[in-house]
Amino acid sequence: MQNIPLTWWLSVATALFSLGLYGALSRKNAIAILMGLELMLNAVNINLVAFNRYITPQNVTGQVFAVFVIAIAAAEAAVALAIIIAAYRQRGTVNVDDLDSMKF
Amino acid sequence: MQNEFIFVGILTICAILLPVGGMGMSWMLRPHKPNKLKQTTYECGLETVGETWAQFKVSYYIYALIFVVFDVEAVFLFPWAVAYNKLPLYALAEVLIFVLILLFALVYAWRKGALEWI
Amino acid sequence: MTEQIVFFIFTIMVLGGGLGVVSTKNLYYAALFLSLSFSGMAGYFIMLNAGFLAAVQIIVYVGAIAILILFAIMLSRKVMTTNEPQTNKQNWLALIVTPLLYLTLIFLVVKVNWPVSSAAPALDVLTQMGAQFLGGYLIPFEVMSVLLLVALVGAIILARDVEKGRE
Amino acid sequence: MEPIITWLANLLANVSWWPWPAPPSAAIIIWVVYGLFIAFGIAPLAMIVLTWLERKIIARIQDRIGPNMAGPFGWLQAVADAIKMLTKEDTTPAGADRIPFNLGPGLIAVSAVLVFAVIPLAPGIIGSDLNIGIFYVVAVGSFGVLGTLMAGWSSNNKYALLGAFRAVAQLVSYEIPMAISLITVAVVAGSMSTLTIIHNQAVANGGWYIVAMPITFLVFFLAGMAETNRSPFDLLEADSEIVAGFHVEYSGMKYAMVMIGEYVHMLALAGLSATIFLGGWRGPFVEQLYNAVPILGGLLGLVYFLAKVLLFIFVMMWFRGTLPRFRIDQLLDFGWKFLTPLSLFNLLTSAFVVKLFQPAGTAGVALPAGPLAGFGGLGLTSALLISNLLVAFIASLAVRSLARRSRGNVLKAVAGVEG
Repeated sequence: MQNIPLTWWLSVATALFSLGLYGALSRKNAIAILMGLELMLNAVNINLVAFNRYITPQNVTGQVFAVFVIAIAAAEAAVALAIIIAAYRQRGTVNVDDLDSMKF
Repeated sequence: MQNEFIFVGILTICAILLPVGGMGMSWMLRPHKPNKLKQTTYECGLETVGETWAQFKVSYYIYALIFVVFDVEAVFLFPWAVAYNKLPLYALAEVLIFVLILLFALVYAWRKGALEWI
Repeated sequence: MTEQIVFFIFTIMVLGGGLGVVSTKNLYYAALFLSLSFSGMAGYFIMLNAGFLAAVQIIVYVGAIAILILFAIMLSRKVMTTNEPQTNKQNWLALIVTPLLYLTLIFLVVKVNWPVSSAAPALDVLTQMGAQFLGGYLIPFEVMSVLLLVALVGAIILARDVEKGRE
Repeated sequence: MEPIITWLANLLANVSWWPWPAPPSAAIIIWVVYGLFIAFGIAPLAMIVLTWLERKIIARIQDRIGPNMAGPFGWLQAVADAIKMLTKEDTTPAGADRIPFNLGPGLIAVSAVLVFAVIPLAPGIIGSDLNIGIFYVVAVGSFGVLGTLMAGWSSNNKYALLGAFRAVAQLVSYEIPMAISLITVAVVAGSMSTLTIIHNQAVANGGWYIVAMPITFLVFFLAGMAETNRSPFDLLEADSEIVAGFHVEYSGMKYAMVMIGEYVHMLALAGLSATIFLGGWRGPFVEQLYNAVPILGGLLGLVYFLAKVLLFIFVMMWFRGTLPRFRIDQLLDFGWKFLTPLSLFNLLTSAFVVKLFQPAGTAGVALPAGPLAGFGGLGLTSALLISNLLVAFIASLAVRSLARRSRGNVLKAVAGVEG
């Protein structure tokens, strides 16, 4: 296990976080933005579990947090996609640039 | 790395070899004579009308949605089930609350008619 | 050595999947790349002594969220075309900002002297986790069920009432 | 696996002619052999034997003979079918997404094969005794759902797409009751490892779980049948009504992969049911014989296990021969409005009963014993049985009152139309 230093995990998580951020910032489609957000949450999970394994291997607090993050990501995705579907049905678009008025 | 998962990795590789090997072998043995008629969409001999991406009703999404909620619930209950023997009685009470809240979610979906396939 | 090879395989899955998600024009492919990335992450969790979390990752992300995203893509399919650009006007800004962020974070990661412990990993992960859910993290645990309830109610109202309005 | 690994390690220790610098460890060799055995032995064999068996059994139920020309009892028919699939031309529809179209069936087959990692075939023969055993089973099932969706979506056929969406709605609906009944098992066994579950089903510990938890078993088995798309839940395939569901565009070897996925999944479900509820390889004399002569004990355990698996397979085919198909709304109603609440209530009552019989704290945990702990394993089994039957009785009352109400509504509506 100690063959792989902690920084490797952190670098991968950082790269994934940046990719997710780029996706969330640059995409037009709301579903694609949501996918970017999911990537970012996953990058955070890698960090949590890696820290848990390397710094406090005796307890599992990091994993407990990761489970909570995953659960919240699921709830977030459910509601976000419902909003996207509602917006699509009302406005006929899922392009966030066109969804800029507060009132339908 | 955890030892007991090594076999899962080995089995995954073997299992991937099964379709790869099967399709590869069939690719070598089978005839390749595609023509336009063969490659049309199969609709019992009728011509395809309209585009494939038909509009779907939202009930499919709602079923998937309720599934996600209960899936996450199950995820939380598995560690509880394993630790259950080592926990005092309050473990039961807490999970009772947890499950009852989600049963309320099921009842809500039921009453709202979200579980009706129209 | 073996561990490093396995790590690289999973890294290719995770980062390749992530790259696919943000670069492909076809949202269906993006969702499949997302599943690939999630599966690679499950491999990471196994390497990090979190087998349970790996299974959770597969069940919730690949089995539920990816499916949900595919359903949503299907439902809003009509407006999706793959030939026009999928990026918005801030694309160039994002292209500048994210590499900068990446470099800053990498700088921090390398610079900080992490207090790595060499203790053996916990063996009874599952029992500890169950005990923590019902002990120290009881409030989040219960709030989670309320959150799921609220998410379900909200999503049903959002998705259904619109449908009713169209009838 | 340990006895075999030690045996091979001893064997390898005496080998001096190994050509490579360092021989791979005995465990890796055994695992690779076992993995290849599962993927290339069990999986194709399941397809060949089970299709033949199914055609024979269904034929007998329908008062026919079934395949009888090729070979004795027609068993070569299945082999001939396999060769036909292998050499048949494989067409890809014009507008299909080629890569996901090819990946989908593979993913379905892989997800079914992976289940076998945690199923013990005989004492000492298990791929890997994961501590998340039955949770792992739920997890690898998720890949099958994704494969189904990929297969239907990439075919560029609206019926395949519709079939895939229906299939996924069904698969995800039945994943919940299945997971919750597995949680019930984990509560009673105190573990998710399949070996521990088998160990806890010794007669001294209370016997087979099918006796203690018949309702849990029924929920698990019915949900599992729905997960494997078996009749009466096979409406997404429904070969006598519509042609096929999500795999309508598949032919040749890719179609065979979908079928391998289905039959291996069926075998895995039977194996899991036998492991979790019928004690796996447990049976008279297995343990005594295993302690004396490991090989004979292992063989006897394998025979018991196969007998239990075949029993479940037979029950599944029997269902197919006798029961009519569900409609999609009935199917989803059955999953969500009946099996899910039933399994949740069953989980809670079972957890309560387990608490009553909980032995005093072991190894560092200070816990008072449950009030009925003195009765031991058999007491727990009978109490669980009673609670299960009670839940079943209450559920049947609830179903009756609901059915009466809906019948009353229908009658009222009819009376309104006539009046």
